[in-house]
Amino acid sequence: MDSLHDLGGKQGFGGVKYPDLPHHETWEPVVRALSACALRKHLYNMDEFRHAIERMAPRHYVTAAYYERHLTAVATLLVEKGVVTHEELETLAGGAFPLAGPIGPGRLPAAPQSFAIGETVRVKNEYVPGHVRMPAYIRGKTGVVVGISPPYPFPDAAGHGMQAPGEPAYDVRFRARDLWADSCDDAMNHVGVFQSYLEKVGED
Amino acid sequence: MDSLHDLGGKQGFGGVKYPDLPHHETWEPVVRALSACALRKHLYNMDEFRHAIERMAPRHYVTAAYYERHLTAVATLLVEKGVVTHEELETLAGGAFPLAGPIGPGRLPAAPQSFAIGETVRVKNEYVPGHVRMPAYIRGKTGVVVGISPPYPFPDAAGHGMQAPGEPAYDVRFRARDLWADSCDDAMNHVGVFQSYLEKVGED
Amino acid sequence: MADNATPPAAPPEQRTAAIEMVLRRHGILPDGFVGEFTEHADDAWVTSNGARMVARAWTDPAFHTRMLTDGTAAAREMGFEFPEHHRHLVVLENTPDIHNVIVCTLCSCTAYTIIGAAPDWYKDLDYRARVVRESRTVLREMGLDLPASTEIRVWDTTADTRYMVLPLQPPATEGWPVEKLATIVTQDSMIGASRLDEVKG
Amino acid sequence: MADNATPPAAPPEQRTAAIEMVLRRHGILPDGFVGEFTEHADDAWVTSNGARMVARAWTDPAFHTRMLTDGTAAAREMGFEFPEHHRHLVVLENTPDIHNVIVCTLCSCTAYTIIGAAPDWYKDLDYRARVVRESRTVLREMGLDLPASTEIRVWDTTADTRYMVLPLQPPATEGWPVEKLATIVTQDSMIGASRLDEVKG
Repeated sequence: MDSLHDLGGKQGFGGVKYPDLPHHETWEPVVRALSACALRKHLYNMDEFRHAIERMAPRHYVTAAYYERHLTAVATLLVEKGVVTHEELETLAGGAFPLAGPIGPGRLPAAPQSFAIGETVRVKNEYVPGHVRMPAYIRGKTGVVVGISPPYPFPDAAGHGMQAPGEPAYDVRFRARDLWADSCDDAMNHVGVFQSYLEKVGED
Repeated sequence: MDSLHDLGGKQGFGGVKYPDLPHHETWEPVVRALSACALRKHLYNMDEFRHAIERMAPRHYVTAAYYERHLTAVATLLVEKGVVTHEELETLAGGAFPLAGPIGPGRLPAAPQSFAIGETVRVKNEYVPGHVRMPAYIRGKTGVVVGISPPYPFPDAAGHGMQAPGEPAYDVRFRARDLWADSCDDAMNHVGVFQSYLEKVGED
Repeated sequence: MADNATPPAAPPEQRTAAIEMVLRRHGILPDGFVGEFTEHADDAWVTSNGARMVARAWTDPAFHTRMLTDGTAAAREMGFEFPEHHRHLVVLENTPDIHNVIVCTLCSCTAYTIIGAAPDWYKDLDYRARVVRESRTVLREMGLDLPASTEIRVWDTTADTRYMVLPLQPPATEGWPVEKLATIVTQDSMIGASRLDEVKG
Repeated sequence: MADNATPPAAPPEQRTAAIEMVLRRHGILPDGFVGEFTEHADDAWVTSNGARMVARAWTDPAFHTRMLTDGTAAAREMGFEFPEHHRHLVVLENTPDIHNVIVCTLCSCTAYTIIGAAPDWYKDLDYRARVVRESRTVLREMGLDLPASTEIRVWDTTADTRYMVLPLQPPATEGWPVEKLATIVTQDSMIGASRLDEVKG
């Protein structure tokens, strides 16, 4: 989905706060552990977890700290999976417990195809309303395959709790200037792109 | 600039709060009047004002109410124009007065060209770091001219205080499906597109 | 993890007062300007301006033609004004099969001297983000459930052209005098969030 | 104008406690899990894992080759582990003319069992938004001023492949024993925010 989590190339952001300042919030490691526990017990998978974060209200997403986003995602998934109701959560929390927005339909992978190292490929000009791991900055762009991963579950299905067949992701190399014309620093940008997001160049 | 103000087609937003709830903030009409006064006195023009809003820190932009954005823009421009320093403003305000981020270079219009009603046109695949009135959702897309405005100052120049020759803006009609494939409602989307943002179809 | 760690700003009232003081000190802000401007805006830039244009277009075929040909001239003819940067008013006519709706995705531009100050919902991020991509859905959520056969035309106010919708006259009001017709034309109908279908004779 | 009018959430401590209670009540959360998980994460998923791999690659040509061919196997060979969803570790070798830098624009993925928990700056929206488009500028702001002749390679962690940078060995450390070399390898250098140029003999 084209929500505000898809930040790559967005302008107007400021300096990176580097190096880190000391930072201790006792609830944060607890959220990390609870989220890992629910994941290990297969209450949800990583793509469902990521999609729950993406579905947060834009204002909440942009202003929330990292573990606030995790906390919201865990709560949203526990409610959606029927483990607890939103009302029960708010009673237990003693106040409002904002959740992410509702989930829509996912989708199945495209027909299998394969790409070779060195092959020029194009990212499909697709607009996926659900979970997708294609950042908008590569949509419709052309690059070259420089790496191939072992199969992963297709995120657009897995993020919606659908049976998700594995498929390779390709490390695709783009020239920054092909992504943002002359409004960027010169660089080679690599993105991990699932097979279903790619098409052969020359096809249309 | 590709900042978060460019919202058209972004997903994850919620229901429109309609109709309006009663809403009275006494400072808001004052901001409206002060901003109109400074505009009439030509301390800045509308494009400089809009660009100052666009340059707000993303978190501030997304969470600020409408007149908070105006207030920030007026303050930013008064500081940038040398009318007052940020420190003086904060002293007068009795606290922090967040301003928008720094301004970069603007740009001059493209070589004059003209388009006719009914002509198919393409929006250039441009990435403009400064002020621009081309929403990202039409970048590189093809549509048909259905209206022609009288000349306006070219915003990419005017927004940076540069001499801005007037040029027509064209009402260009796009099919929603050409903008967002099958992830949208069917509609005819019209956008006011400055002449410099357009190119003849067939050229490249 | 300081994603939201910005120093809290002074209350907007105090920041507004600071700006006012600066403009006054520098002789930019004349005495009484805020009150006069606000009074003028509240009195002169009102929804009834556009409503009177609409009602006249419904009852005066020659004006109807002039309004669709040159909205700016039609508005001036009725004594309405524009700020310096509103250079062109385009009137978008609804038909039984065409529905126009206006937005400004990049900020919140509108023909405020003609239809009145924009409502809050028009300025909300939600409306700006969604109505261009989900026009039919958003209108339905707002109470306007258009038949699938109606073509939706969305107009994004990205240049300094301003738009207003000329709604269809509700059949039940056929033959009404122009002054009475003007009273039924809402701001929402001139933005395109309503079609005045609810107006009964 | 209620763009920011959401009801204030309960404090995160209370919301966290609510989740913990729910998981416990449903028998999902074993007794002691939070403490044990945190202790294991803090003890086992540490920067020195990656640092030891780097130091060994600098001193053991066969391991260097294995690490670049199959980072996952090289990590496992040294006893390091991966969570279930980290299926592939790719090691990106810096050279005098090539600099690699890692980001996750869509969330904040990283090979945390190998290089340690991601630093806050890596998770900040500013880094995620900017480093893909303004890599040289952002690295310079962070203190790494690369010559124009250096090719920057940005890697966006959008699939479940994880990346780590193999930094260049600082010339001043030539001949050091592997244990001492491991102490100079920082987390930042394995993300690509540093090149260890500051390390002197």
